[in-house]
Amino acid sequence: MSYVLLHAPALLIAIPLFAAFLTPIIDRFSKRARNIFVLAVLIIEEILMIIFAWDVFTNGIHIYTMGAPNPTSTVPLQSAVPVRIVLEVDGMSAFMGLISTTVSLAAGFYSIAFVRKETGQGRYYTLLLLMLVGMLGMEFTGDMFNLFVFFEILSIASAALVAYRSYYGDAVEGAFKYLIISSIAGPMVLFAVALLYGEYGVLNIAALAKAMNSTTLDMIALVLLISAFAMKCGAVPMHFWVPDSYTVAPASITAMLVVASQASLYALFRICFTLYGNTPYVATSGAILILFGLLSMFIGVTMAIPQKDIKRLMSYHAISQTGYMLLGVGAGLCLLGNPDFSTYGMAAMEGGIFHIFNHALYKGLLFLTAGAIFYKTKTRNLNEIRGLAHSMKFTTIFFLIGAFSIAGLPPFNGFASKLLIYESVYHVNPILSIIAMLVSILTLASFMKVFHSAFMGPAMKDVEKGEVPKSMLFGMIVLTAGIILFSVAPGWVVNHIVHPAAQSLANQSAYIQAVMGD
Amino acid sequence: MIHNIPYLAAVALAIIGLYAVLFKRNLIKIAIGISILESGVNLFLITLGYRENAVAPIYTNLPEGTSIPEGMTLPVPQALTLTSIVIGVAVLALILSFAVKIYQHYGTLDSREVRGLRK
Amino acid sequence: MSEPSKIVKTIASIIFPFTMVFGIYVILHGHLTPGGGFQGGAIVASGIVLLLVAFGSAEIAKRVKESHLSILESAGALCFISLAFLGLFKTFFYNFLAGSNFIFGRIPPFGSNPGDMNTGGVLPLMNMSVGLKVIAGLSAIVLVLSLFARSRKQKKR
Amino acid sequence: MLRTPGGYWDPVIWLLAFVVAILIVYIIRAFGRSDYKGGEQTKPFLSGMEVPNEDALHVKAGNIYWGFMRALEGYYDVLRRGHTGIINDYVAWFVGISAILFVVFLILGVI
Repeated sequence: MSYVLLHAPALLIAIPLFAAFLTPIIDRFSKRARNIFVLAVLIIEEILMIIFAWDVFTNGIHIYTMGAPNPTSTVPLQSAVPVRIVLEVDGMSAFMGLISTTVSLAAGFYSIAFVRKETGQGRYYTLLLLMLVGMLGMEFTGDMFNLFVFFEILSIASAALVAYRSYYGDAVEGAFKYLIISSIAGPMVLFAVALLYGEYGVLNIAALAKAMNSTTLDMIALVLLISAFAMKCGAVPMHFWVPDSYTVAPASITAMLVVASQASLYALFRICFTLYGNTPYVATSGAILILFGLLSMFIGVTMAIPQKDIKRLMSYHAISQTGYMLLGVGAGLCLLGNPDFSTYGMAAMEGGIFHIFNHALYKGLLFLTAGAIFYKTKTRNLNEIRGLAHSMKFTTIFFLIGAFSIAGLPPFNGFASKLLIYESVYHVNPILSIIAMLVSILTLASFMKVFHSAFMGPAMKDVEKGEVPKSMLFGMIVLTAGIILFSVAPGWVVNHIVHPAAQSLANQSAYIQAVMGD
Repeated sequence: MIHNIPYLAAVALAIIGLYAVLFKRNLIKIAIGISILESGVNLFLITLGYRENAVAPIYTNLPEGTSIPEGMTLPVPQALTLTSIVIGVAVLALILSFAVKIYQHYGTLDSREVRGLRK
Repeated sequence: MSEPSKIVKTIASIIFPFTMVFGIYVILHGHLTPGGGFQGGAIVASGIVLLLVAFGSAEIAKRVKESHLSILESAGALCFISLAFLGLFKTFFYNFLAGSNFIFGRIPPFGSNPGDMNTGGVLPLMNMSVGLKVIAGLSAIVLVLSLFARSRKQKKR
Repeated sequence: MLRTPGGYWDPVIWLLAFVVAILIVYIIRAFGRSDYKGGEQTKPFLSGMEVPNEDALHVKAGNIYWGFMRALEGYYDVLRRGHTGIINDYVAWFVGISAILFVVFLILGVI
């Protein structure tokens, strides 16, 4: 067991990578074997991640040095800085890894029936696993350049999957926009990494954070990194690609794209908190994150209300909910180093980080229900669908749970994280928490619109009766179980999972010490 | 001054690339712009590792009298550049294949007309 | 598009073997000289592109199937990751062959040397698997893109 | 139980309160006449006009919140004009935001 835990950071990234390239070979022999293989890999990932995350939450940071004689020997004998590729998993990384594996598991189950009629399924599962590799890589890496590499792997795999149903013209269009946006963001990140490398001669995040002395070049790198990652996590006013690509992707992939955006969000937080944690830019970047958060929340939700396409409506909500995370964690970043941090700042960060997990669960669930509706009716237009509650009882229940949770109605988990954000952000500025509550009300309003028009009313005549296939239901059950678990025990979750994550994000010196030794 | 020319060239390439992405309406030209932008960043990386009168950091048939490692260029930026080029190839191939598909569906490559997803 | 002339076809057939040999040389000597899996693979793939230009995509598509290329590509990637997994008794990606006096196991002399193929540990093996992947991948990309363009032309007619 | 800076949140207590509220509602309902089976009063009433069939009564998604959107027409016009759907504009927003962030950091760095 200790052997597996020691190698877990590398194994978690390597197993899906290996499986991704094995999938097309198995696909040639048997479709059924391929499905079982992919699901087995996703389940192994989930179990390994839970065990590993529990170890990280209780025992602290895990370090893994690739290719070294010993996984923990980060700094070689003759050198003063780490030159090897280092994976560094702290509470926040493990927390994000848990989200990624959970949602991929649900998306994997859902896909079995959802894409059964399509061609090229071997490639679909290859790219699905590569997306998981990209996300876990971004979250576990302790190295700026590998952050860029995994960022690009994630972008390429996601773009190819968005265009999976390429017989729809708009699917290719959405994928094209997504890819152009990521391939602009990618070189900008690389440019920032090159600036940092040229200045300090190292690529390791911990070594860079230790050497950081806040020159103008560092400032330019920070600007490039913040704007590139903020664009990739869908912050207003750089959110235009989000509805375009989320709408046209297959529903299981849209759920994955939500988590992929959150991997960029993680990179944004990691850079602001850890890389630039002891520079004078902290308060300014915190204020910028709060501003992005406010804009995202408000514009996202108001753009969602008039939408007629069910998935487009939900993708505007994804933008809006990302605003809550930016607001909560940005408030924590603003208060970093303040005496108030231990009370309100920490609570704000806990709220924002808890919201990341909640968002992945309920938004993933909502996108999967939207996919179930599309599977039955072959349309996403809300004007054309009605009365689905007559035949799709389980989907209706799942949709209601997701909708109540996203709207922050008690007793669901969305309420718990939003409550933390409202209360703590109120001490930064009361206006912030008033806007946050208003956005929550508008969210409820627009989901009532979806519920009324899609599920209520007389049944549709030209739609075959019955529920969606079992594998799709099971994918939704995985996420619903997560929502119910988090709803019933928010205190336990915050104390044992969210608090270590927030703590490790705020504690820059521990992150540096784990790699640099002293 | 003469040492700064590669940096200026890198920034100029990046700006040309961004210009193409911002103002050219043809999807293929946007792909070309992204390619130029990537070349600018790659040139910047390579320039970071350059030392004057230095040779490639390879021991095979190293010229006699080269001081190790002062007489060699830095190998790390070159490795980074190579990785970035590989990623660039993959991105470019994907963009071009999307452009072909878009042309099949929409019958145009004008970015002002490729917006069926608006609203 | 008219058929390329006989000169193009003849020159392409003459140059193709040399391109192959050069590409494979770059792959095999990746741990000694500038080059490696990606560069060599790109050279070999450019040889295949040369054939594609000279003889037309239909002719090539008859002999090389895209599905076979993607299997080859997966095989290359699998070899690479398997080599990384084999180092797992110490760490992932551990170079277990270097200094073992087994294949590619000699320790290279420090400083200037004429180059010894039998060094580098798993690096030459990884170069080969990356080379395989890049050859298959780039050829598949070019082949598919050219077939795309052809299918469109037929639709127009 | 989740401790927040100003108090606490416990879904179990909330659920208990919810169950109690439902019990009270049920008790009040039990005071009603059990022999009442509905009739004229439970039918939809449309100012005395004839009630159309169920299909026509269903409000379509495009018509929900019509008044809300009408009231905020100016705001939505500005937003709609921003969402052009042209890829060049998407990149322009990115470049513009980067430039603004640069200026912000430059000013705050000088101070």
